[in-house]
Amino acid sequence: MQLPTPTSVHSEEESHKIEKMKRVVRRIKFESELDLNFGERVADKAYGQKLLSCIQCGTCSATCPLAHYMDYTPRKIIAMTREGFKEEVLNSLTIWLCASCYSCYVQCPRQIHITDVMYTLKREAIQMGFHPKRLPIPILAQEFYKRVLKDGRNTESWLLVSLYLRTNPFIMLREAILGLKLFLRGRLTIGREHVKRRDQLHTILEHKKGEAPL
Amino acid sequence: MPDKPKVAFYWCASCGGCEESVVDLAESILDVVAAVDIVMWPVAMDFKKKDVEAMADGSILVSLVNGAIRTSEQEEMAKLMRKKSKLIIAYGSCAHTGGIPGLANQFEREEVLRYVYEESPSTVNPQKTRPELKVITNGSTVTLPNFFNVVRALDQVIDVDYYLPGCPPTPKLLKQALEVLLSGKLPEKGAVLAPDIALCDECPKKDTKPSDLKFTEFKRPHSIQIDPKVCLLAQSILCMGPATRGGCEGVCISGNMPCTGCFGPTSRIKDQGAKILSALASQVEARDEKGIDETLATIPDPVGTFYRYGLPVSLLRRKNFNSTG
Amino acid sequence: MHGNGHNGTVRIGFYICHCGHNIASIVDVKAVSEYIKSLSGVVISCEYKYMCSDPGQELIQKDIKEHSLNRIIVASCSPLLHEHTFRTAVEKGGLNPYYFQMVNIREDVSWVHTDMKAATEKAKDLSRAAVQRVFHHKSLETKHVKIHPDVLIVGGGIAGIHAALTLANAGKKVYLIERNPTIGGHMAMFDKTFPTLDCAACILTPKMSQVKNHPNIILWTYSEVAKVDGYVGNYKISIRRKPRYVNEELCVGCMDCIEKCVYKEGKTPDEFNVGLSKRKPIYIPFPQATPQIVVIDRETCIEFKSGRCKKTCVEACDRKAIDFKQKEEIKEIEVGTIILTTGYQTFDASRVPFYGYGKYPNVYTSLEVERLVNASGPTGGELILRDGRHPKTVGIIHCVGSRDKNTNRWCSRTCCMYSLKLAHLLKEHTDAEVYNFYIDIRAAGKSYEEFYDKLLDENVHFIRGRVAEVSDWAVRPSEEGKLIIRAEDTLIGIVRRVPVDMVVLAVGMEPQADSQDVRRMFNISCSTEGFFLERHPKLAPVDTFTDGIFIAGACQGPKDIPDSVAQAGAAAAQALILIDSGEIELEPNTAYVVQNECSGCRTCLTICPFTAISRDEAKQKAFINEALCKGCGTCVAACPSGAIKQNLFEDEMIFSEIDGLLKMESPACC
Amino acid sequence: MKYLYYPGCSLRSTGRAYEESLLSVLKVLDIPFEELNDWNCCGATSYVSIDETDAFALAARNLALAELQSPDGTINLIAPCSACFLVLLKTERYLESYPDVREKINSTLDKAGLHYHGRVNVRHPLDVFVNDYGLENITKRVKYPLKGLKVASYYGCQMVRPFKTFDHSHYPETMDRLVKVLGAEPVDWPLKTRCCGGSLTGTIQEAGLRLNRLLLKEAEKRGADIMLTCCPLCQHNLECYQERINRKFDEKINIPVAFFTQLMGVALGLSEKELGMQRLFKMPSLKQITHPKGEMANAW
Amino acid sequence: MPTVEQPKENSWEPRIIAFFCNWCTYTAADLAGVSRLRYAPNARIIRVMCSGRVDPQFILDAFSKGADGVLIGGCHPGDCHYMEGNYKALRRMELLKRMMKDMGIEDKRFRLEWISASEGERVKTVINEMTEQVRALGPLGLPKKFAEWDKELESLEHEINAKGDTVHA
Repeated sequence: MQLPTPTSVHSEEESHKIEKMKRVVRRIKFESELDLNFGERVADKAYGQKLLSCIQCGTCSATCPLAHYMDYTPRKIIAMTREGFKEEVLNSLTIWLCASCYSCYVQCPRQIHITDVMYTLKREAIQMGFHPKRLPIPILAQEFYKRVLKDGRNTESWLLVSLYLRTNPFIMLREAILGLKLFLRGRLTIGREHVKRRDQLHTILEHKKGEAPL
Repeated sequence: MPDKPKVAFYWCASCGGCEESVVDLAESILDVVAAVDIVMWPVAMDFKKKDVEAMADGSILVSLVNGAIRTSEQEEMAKLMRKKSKLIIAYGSCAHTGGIPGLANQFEREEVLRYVYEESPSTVNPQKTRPELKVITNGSTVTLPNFFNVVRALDQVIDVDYYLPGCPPTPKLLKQALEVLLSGKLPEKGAVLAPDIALCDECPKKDTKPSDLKFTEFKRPHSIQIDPKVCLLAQSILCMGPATRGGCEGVCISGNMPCTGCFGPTSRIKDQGAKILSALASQVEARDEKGIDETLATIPDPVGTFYRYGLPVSLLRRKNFNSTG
Repeated sequence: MHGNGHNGTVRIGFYICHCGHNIASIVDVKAVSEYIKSLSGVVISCEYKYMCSDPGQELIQKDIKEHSLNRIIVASCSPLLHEHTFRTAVEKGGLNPYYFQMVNIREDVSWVHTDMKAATEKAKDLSRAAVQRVFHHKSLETKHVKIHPDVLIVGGGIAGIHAALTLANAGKKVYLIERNPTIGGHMAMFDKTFPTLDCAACILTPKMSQVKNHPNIILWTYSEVAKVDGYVGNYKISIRRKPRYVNEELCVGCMDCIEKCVYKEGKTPDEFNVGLSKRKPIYIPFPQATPQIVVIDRETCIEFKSGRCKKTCVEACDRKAIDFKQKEEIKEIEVGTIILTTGYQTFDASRVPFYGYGKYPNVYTSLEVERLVNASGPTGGELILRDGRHPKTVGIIHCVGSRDKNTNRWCSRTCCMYSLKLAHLLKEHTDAEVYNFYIDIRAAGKSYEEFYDKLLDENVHFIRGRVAEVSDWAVRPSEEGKLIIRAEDTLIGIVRRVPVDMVVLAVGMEPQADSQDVRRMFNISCSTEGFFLERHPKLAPVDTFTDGIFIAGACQGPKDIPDSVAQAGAAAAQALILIDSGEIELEPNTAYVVQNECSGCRTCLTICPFTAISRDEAKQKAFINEALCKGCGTCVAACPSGAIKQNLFEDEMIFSEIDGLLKMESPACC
Repeated sequence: MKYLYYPGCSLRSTGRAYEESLLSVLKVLDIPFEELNDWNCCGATSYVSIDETDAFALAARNLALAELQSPDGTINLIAPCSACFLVLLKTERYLESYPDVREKINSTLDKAGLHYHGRVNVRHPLDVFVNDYGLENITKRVKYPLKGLKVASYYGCQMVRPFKTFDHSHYPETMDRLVKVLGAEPVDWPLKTRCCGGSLTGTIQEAGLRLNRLLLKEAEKRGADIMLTCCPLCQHNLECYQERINRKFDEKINIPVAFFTQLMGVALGLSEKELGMQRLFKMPSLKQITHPKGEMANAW
Repeated sequence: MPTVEQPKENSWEPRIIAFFCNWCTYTAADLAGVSRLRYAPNARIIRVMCSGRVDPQFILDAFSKGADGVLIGGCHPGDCHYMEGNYKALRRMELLKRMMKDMGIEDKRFRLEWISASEGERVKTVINEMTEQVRALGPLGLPKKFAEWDKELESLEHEINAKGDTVHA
């Protein structure tokens, strides 16, 4: 019987693969690294959504149209939230990929309001500065927030411009043709929409500053 | 000849009907007068407080006190009578259970005074003057009794030996009571000197009450043509008879008026109103909340109906005002 | 026995139980005991680890004698659990058992509170109330009623069959009532049974014929209970016997009539084959149906619809058994005890639209598959799909209508195991790849885990993940023409799409649709999900809160065959205990009228639902028939002059309880 | 019954054709409505990612304004954009179900002299047409039955989820029933409510475009001539990115995507202009659509 | 684990008397215990055979002796172990409620609930809700009020003496 002889010559790709395999990554979690109250805090914020009653069945992941692009499936996010993997959860792409389609919310056998949990996690991530600086989704949310806070209405053209400016101005070039097409069909406007009683709106939105959130 | 036993009458917050009932003894009253020495009777004779004060403690055999206690003067006199008498009889509903004056326990003192001195239709008092408790003029002091916040039955102020119920008590009961007392064969202390069984027992319409009565509404006597032969409850007229002590011989019922409860409850009952409420409500026909409510809404004033004579001795005693808390 | 004893003074013995740590870890039992000692009338107050133990009971008996106690209070668990135990102990100590009072400081205090101070205060209040209450206790006679020896069993599934045979073999007369034309229930529809894989029919049908032939069993199929009256030992039951339009005495089950029916082919979905085949208007549910008597379905029979049938069936019957004029019949019977074995219904899979039942023909329920793989089933045991294909891949979806708050939140207990069984049978019949999609595998019975092991060895796929959707949405050529099951493989953490030819939905078990009506008729309770409620989940699993009525099988909760049979045996034993003891003790909590206090106002007459109160016309007073009074006390609360009283629940007792509970000024009130 | 109409921001830009066609159809069917005065943005999915109280308060202002504008009874507030519909509905439902939210939001509104009493019923125009106006009545008004046209109705997510309103959360049928009444043939397809990707097409196209692609491909595969939507964002995503998807994934997708109100308008005999047809990238091919009397439907 | 309560010297705790029917609500309370549900320790349960046994006098007596709230638990309509005791309870309590309203006792101090034997969870919810409801209302404290009212019997002399020097014409 002959053993295969190790070949001395590797292709570049193969040696790269070997190097990668040799880079050992420590994968263990010590309890001291966890935020053990994280799950309860999130469950508490999201209107008794019974986050803690999750049985890890995976229905949410299976029904999620975006699960295949997520770094952790929604089920894992819930498990990790409950167990206090705060950093991983708030740093994950998953929470930003949630498009609020509410499929999981409707199908969950424990009636966990998963979409609301995702919102809570998004807010936490933004407030605690966890997300990558130029990740477009939270920036879109922030720009949207600012625009509406100012005018009471959103003007899509201006929103997109400010989004691209803050994320990757080059995208604007890519989108220019589409923008022009839309403009020609009257589907993009230059003027900004706003409400008449901006004062009233500002009273509503600003009065509660400094109060505890819901 | 040994002294005739001394007897006193006194009235507190009452209408005078009880005094009238004594007079209703008619010719029997003469026997009473012959047998006893009346030492106090403000309605009929001119005795002064100081006369009574001058008597030795316990020297009056029996004092019949009617009326509820509403003012400090009534309280003072009740206490004086207690001191001077061997036996005190709470005479009539007001002394027994608070009576009609007791219904004022649904109001605060101030509400009562304001109504009486300012708001009642027959009052003209633009300055809103109210009587003062104490006025000094020309060096002499005139005081008025204090008007209490709470109306009380007699035994809520002094120790009472016996009760004669009724608004007013019947002459028959009074006569029987006096006979018993004068004979010296005293009943157990605290006894109500009337049968300890509900009025239905002696009701003239007793036999006409059906065994499967169900109420869909309660009617008021003026609203229907009452069949004089038939049980009033069977005609949906709210009658307190089942929860009221007998002894009146059903005089109201005979006059086609329902019992309003003046004899108070039997000895087994702590709260007459709660009991009649329980009995009547149990016989309401409807089973759902809406239907039940519709039937019960035909009792416009539950407190005034169920506690017409007994509010001060009921378990709650008086309306609960948050300001007193 | 002594009553108030000792010159009429009340001498109370108070015992507080630690119940191990159950009570003592939350209630400061020592403090309670010391506090109670200070109350008037209390002669002895002590604590003990387990009052219900023999030494605990003996302690009471010893103290009654040594200290001339005439009232006993035990503060421990719920009276529903141990009141009888302690009353017996008190009686053995020489005291009338009704001088006893129990204080519940476990279920009502230590198990529901965490704050030691508050719990201790509450225990003191409850104990003080009892101390005040027992002053008013009286010596009472226990009531006894005779038990009628016959038994009614409702439901002829495996549980009812087993209970009926057990009782009949013990020499008791049993009425077994089944609403379908045959007994056998769901079990008769199953193919093999897990984990032993013996054939359901082979083990069930002999028992069915035993039932039919047993001299002590009266079997009425196609019948329903119409009315239940009476009480333990003395139930009066009306039974509605629906017309079969076939004389039971004459029919021998030769089935000639069925063959000669004007319908050449069946037109009506066959109930026994869950709609996978068709039957005629005149039929026998299945070959081994018991009794072997034909039935005519009024809804589909032409004679009933038009009155103009040729009635070939009548001609075909030599014995002239067919009788279109047959009428519904009501039978009145008297029994002493009742066993309910009314079973369950399977979950309607179309309630979970995500799984496509009713939309995609190749999606089946597990019960359908039982018939499909059965040799006597619609396909003779060959696995042919609705579209005529033979499946090469099969997905079995667990927990359909179970463990889901949107449908039924409970675990149906049997689906894991029967899914494994079906996986095995499907592989055996077709050699297909079989995928099980599960949340958890629950194989907690004797030899169940071993069966799971066997399935793993048979190379059945187990994907831990609840399926989100079954659809025909193909995104790859390999998926074309298949049903695609989408689930997260949660052990791997990746969403998978598995294309299959056949989907089996492991539907859960739920209460019968009419379980609420049945419950009301028998005056028993249901748990929140609608299954019949047992008296105690552990200690009285087949009793109900109504004496003399027992439950067994899946009507009490999802259950497999062995458990149903075990419960049926237990229920039969409980009934036997009652029957053989001949009589039962009843609480003497009846109401009574004090004659010279009654004004004859008749209020009570209108109120008693048991017509226990009548009016003595001579005396013009109310009178309560103790035998009919069930002790609810409604008339007591209604009697406007306080002339009606209730043993064990006298007004003074309750007033003194109220007083006792509220006597303690709560700290810094107001 | 008079409706209040809440346009929402998108119907004033990318979704202008939706507003134009919706209002034209409402008018031609004589359904009375009136625009909500001084409405503001509902907050969409973004707002709640930043601040939950603000998000509810923002949406609740619209509900409070609706009550001011319509002083009695229940108010039917039409919100055509799925995001607006859901945000307003969710606000209405949460304010009703959670007293703490209600109290907090109302105390916020109170400061601005507003208050929400719970009288608003948020409605989607599809619901109004099919269930209020009624399919039978629509049938009577159809002038040009859309014979032979195969339509894939795309409902998107937020109109049907998470609340149970007028149709099933995953397998809705309302739009298909409407399509049938218009004379067209509804295509049964499994992706009626599968997410189009929402704002991901603008932020993370790698994911967003893939979702669009799946929907478009399946609709074409099932033989649809046109996709109908009831949401401006869905319509934008599915229509405007077809070229880019074809380039990126080497596909040949070519399917018009219109608002359901536009197709309704065609059948009801409204003009191209009234329905904002010129704003679409791809005009539906409606050549075969003729009046029963032989007259062509306008220019098509 | 038991928690030792921090001293709450000045805090008032609502006192609730609960009458539970033997067959449904009392059993449900047992179930709550067996299930180790945690609820407020403010209710004191009195077991009766049927909610129909609850005499309105019991309720008034409880209030007059210092209860801040009274709760009655019976079987659901149609489920009474004694056919219809619960209907009688319902009728009485509706009338009692009307009467008590006129006597100044808030509706929320008094509650009739249908809790079946299987609804342990409901026992917890109802007792917790009721405790919080009553807590929000504050103490009823009738015994204390009775004592306060009776003070006026001795107050007369004080009042006159205190006003002593003021002269009113």
